[in-house]
Amino acid sequence: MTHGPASLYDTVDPHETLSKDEAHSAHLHVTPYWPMFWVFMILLALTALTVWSSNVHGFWIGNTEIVLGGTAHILIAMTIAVIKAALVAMYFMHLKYDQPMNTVIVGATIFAVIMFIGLTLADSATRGVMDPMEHKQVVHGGDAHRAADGTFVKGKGQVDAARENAKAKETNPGHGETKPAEAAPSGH
Amino acid sequence: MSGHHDVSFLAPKETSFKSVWAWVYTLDHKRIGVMYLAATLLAFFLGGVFAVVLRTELWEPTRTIVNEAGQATVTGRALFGWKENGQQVTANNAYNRAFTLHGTIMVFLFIIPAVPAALGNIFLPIMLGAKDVAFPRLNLFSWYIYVFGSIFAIWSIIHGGVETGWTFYTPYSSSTNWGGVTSMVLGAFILGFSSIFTGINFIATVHKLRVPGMGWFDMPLFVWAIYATAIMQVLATPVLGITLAMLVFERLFHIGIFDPALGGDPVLFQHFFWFYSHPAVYIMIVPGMGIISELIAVNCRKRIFGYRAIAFSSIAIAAISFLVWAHHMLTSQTAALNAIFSALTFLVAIPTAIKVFNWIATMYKSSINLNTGMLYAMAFLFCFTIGGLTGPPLATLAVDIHLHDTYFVVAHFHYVMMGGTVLAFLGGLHHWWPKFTGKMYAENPARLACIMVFIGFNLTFFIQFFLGTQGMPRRYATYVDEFEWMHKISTTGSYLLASGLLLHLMVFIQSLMAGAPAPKNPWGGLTFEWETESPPIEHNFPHEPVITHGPYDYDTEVPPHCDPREWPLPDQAKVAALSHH
Amino acid sequence: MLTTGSQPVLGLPPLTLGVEWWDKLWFNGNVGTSTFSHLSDGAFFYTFWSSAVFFVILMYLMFWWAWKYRRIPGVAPEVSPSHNTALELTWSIVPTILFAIMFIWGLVAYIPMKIAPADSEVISVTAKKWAWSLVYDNGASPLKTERIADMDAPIFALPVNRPTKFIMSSQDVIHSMYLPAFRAKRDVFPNFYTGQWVEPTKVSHQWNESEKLWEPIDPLHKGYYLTCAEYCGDQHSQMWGRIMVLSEGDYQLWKAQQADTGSIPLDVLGATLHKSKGCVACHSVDGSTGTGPSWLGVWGATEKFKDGGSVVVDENYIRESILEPGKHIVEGFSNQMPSFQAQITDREILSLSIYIRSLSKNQADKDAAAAAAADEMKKKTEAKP
Amino acid sequence: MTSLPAESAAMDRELEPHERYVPGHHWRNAQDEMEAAKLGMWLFLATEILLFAGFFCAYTVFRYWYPENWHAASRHYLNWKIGAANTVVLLLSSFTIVLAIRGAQTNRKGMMLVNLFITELCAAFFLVVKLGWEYAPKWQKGELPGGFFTYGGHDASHDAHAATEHASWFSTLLSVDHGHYVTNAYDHIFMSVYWISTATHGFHVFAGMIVIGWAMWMAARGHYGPKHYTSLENIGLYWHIVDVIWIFLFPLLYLV
Repeated sequence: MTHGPASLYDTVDPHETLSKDEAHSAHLHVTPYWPMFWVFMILLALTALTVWSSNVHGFWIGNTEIVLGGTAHILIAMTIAVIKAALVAMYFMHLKYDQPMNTVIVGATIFAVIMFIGLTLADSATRGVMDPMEHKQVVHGGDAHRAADGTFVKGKGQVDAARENAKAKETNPGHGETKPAEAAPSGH
Repeated sequence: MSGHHDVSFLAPKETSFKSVWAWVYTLDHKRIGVMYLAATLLAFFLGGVFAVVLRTELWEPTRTIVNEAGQATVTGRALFGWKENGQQVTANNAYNRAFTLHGTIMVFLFIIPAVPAALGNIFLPIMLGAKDVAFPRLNLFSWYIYVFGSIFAIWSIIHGGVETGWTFYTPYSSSTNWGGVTSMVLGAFILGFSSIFTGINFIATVHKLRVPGMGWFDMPLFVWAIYATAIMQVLATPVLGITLAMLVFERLFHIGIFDPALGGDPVLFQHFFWFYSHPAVYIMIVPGMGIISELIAVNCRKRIFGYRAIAFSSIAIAAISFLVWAHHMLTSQTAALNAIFSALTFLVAIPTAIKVFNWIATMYKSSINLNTGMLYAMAFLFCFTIGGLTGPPLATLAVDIHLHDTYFVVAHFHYVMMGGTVLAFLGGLHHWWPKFTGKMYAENPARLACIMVFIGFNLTFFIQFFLGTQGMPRRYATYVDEFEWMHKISTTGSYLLASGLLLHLMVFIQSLMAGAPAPKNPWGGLTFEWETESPPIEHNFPHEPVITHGPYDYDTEVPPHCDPREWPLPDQAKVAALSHH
Repeated sequence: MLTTGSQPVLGLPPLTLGVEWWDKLWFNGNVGTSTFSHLSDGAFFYTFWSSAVFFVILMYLMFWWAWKYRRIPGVAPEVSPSHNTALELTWSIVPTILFAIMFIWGLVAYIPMKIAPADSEVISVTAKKWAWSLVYDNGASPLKTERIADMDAPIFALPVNRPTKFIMSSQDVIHSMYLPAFRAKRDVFPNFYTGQWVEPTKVSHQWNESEKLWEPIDPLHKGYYLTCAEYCGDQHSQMWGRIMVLSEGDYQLWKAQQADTGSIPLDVLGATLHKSKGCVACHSVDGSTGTGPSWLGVWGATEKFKDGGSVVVDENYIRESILEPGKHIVEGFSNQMPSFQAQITDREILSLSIYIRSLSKNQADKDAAAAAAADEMKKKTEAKP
Repeated sequence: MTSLPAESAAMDRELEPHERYVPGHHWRNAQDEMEAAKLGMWLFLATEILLFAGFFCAYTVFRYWYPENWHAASRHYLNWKIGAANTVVLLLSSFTIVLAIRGAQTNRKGMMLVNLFITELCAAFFLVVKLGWEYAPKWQKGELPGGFFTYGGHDASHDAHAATEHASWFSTLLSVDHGHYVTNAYDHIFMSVYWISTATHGFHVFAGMIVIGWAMWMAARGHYGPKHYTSLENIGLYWHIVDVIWIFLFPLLYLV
């Protein structure tokens, strides 16, 4: 392909499938300077806000102190982070000016991420809900020991440990419909 | 435009060195597709060998390929690696490695790339009237990544094999000391990138390279299916990447996130893994569904019934596939989540059912050409319907507790993957074989092979449903005597299946060596690939094609390059009357 | 309607035909064997029959139309619509309704499976590569084994018509406790407890006082299986167990028998434990190498360790290997064995030592020679003065 | 067609590469090509987000289980000042790369090169701080992931030694104040999540440095101009996503 003079060869549309107007209007959104600068400044301010908020122990409403727990701090920090990320995506990454399809992709991705984290956490968070004995940590080896006379004394086995766990759980009125498991009649 | 544009894409260059170089450094989507096809068929063969081996082991309740002393026989050693980390190949490890390698090779090396990366690569741009995919270099790069990943996977076989199952569940996979696990996991990790890049390429191609005038609902359904697949590939595969990376970290650096010995959570691994791997089974089946839509429409000479329903159901499957992963974990996760995932799982069955109804409705009042492709489409409908209908019991909570991890799951999975994707793949291969090789295949031997595959497949897997409901767990090298007769039927079927596939191989070789030259449009298709030469020329079309009709307008169009006397049109008055409704 | 315990949980019919060969084909004859089985089977057969109807209709149409509308050259296809909204809506909505019923049926049948009655018998289950170990509430572990699928599977017992709850944990990787006849399954994890419960409804074995053995009531039905359903490595397929369902009186008798190991000679007890504690999964007694060293001839031999040391195998080393298996790994093997702390008594450890010792012919000869030498010395010393 | 004088002048001088740019043979026009490239890049960014979603998911689950332990570990092992400094640096680099793209759009090569160079410097600063003031001390103290975690708690003599030998305003700023800290049961998992997520992010920063370097070379050779700057724009998108991921990692690991 030989290179013709610029006036004869439209680099945007070499195959000339767009009309002259389309070829020149469609292409560019030139990034403006000052809006970007202010976005940058807002981002810095929000960073400072995140750092500051993470060290806030709580606040007072009248005489009542509202203490911010770990969850509240995470929510605050994540809200600010989402705002920051949205600013970066909309302005720095031109999503605001771009093909809508790119926003659709971002939306689908966020949907997938939320489903992934949310439903996985739903599993972790509901362990032991149906059956209080489930999902207690296992301590291997038990506490068997030798007595003073050298004989082997059987320690607290898994069953006993699990029963104690269950009893502890069942004293909670939320699980009142099941009674503490009583020792089944022994074979001896 | 210069003259080389009229040459077949398969044509060799002036010198043999240039010819080789032209393949190694080709940017032509068709050549890349052919290279994918060769590689995936090789993987299919390798995975098939392992399948036959593991069915052979199950011929008897006790050991077949390992001896009584618990050591692999010569056959077992030859097949499952000679590097043993100072340990003996013990009784069942040979079998465990056989099913793991069968699973990993079939899933990661064969089924996932087979339809999209091989057939999709060759035909997606042509069906859109494009000269190439959006990013040809990325396309070639994907192929090399695929080869690179495959080398890791193959290396793991030599390096002692893998015996974790293709699901790599922790803590077994993070604690087992057989040599091949890390390299197999790395291989699957790398193969994931190949899949991602192919998906990105196809999405951009569908969005930006449709021929002018082709709207979304003028696209062939194969393209819709590949598009839906690409969405899943892009959104799901990275999670597999991070999962496998974390598994490698777990093995190398003991990070303790999945390892309970260090305070981690093995169930978390299962969530990570299935978040990818459930969409992955749709990545495997949806392209096959796309092929079936083409096969049925072309061979029935009929406008496909409910085009939009089929197109939207592909997208619906893609979307819902992200919400159902934990139905693989109904015995390992909590009851509350089980209920949620059971309900969500039934959602995905609805679009699937709609597709099957539409395909069968298309056959009504049509003109059916029972060539190998159509036979495969019917075989697909038979097997996939069974596979689909055995899904709901597995989604039903109380039933799945019983059937989970039994042969019922094995049978269901194979009815969907083998009876679905592989049969569709074979049908598509026959359908498009004349187009991309330029050679016809021998129809009757191919039909015979198709029937052998169909009978062999059903013989192998149907009995496994009963094995499963009777309580035979999967991944068992030895079993109790009462299951023996069922395993014997299954193994016999697998040999018939293997013979059918070998017959197909012979038909293809014969076609390549001495097949009659293929016409441009042997089956009378209306989509763009039937307008170009067989095999297509280097940039697909001499001129940019013009879209004048929909992909399935068999009521009003004589297919290109077909004799109108042989392709009489339906009564146009009735067509017009119908279209007024 | 929805109660737990001995009462039927749900009044839904199982939709089975009640024909023997049919039950045999689907469930190996194990129908109505637990309070769950008919719940699970009812939901299963609902999905089965509704699927079967669809399948037959679809395949009938497909094959019939494939024949009826086969291509005849030169004949145009007939005209038919390319979509039909009413039809398409129907075949979308009808499956949706059927699926909704499936979901609800499955859920309603599943909830009671998750809530164990408060008066359940509690059995502690520990899974390890590759054996099950059950501890009953009287401290007993099953002693007898049976050859199943080429390995020694332990024989367990459950009481009939009384709920039994398993509290399960694993010592290494994930296992899954699967009781196919009772339609029960739950994964077993290394770091937290999981539980499941069953209530068998059919007695399978009884005590034969004259023969002093447990015999199946139906000679063709040898009891139920316990298997591992989650792949766990090398001998995953050999984690079988045999379950006997006993009447209440027999069950108490059986438990008492298992707890009473005092009357068994130590070497016999050692041989029994080798199988029932699952040692056999890794340690052969015929010299073949498994996951762990064979016990044949190991007594008195010098074992080299991975980290360079060595030891002569004696009671002390065997005790250490059982209680702290990771401390010294013999060269050529890897650290696979779980600890048996709190699962084994001193008497049991001693009996295993004696069993291993009895497997070593050399040692027996040496012992005999030493005894003879000692005798001779004694005689000499007696003779001298 | 009548030529304007300016265009005639353009004919006389040699054209820059970006002015001569022709889209690939299979494209119908340059706009389709650029939009496809950006679409592809966004899809790639989607995969990046989902990749890091794995870390965030692991973080969420363990944080849910061991909230106090993680809070303490975060405060004890990590210094928020380092994280904050790196955040500011990354934000600045994001801003400069936006300006670089503006330089390409307005055909100002100098603006493009200067801003790319600042971006590169910021990236280098980020990595130096990360490796030198975070990873290296942690490596020495055994604050390593999972099974390699050997940190035994507060070592007063070591800290006192460090305080006397190297006390400067800078090292005081960047050192971690260990105080009196007793290690908790799940510190090693926190460190695992910290190491693998920041290391993966750091690797992305490093990869970003390479491609930005390549973009500088391309810019210097005149490949970017108003009508063609696709790869520069895509590199910018990539760099922003690296920034966005850090925006989330910083508060999660260092602050809460």
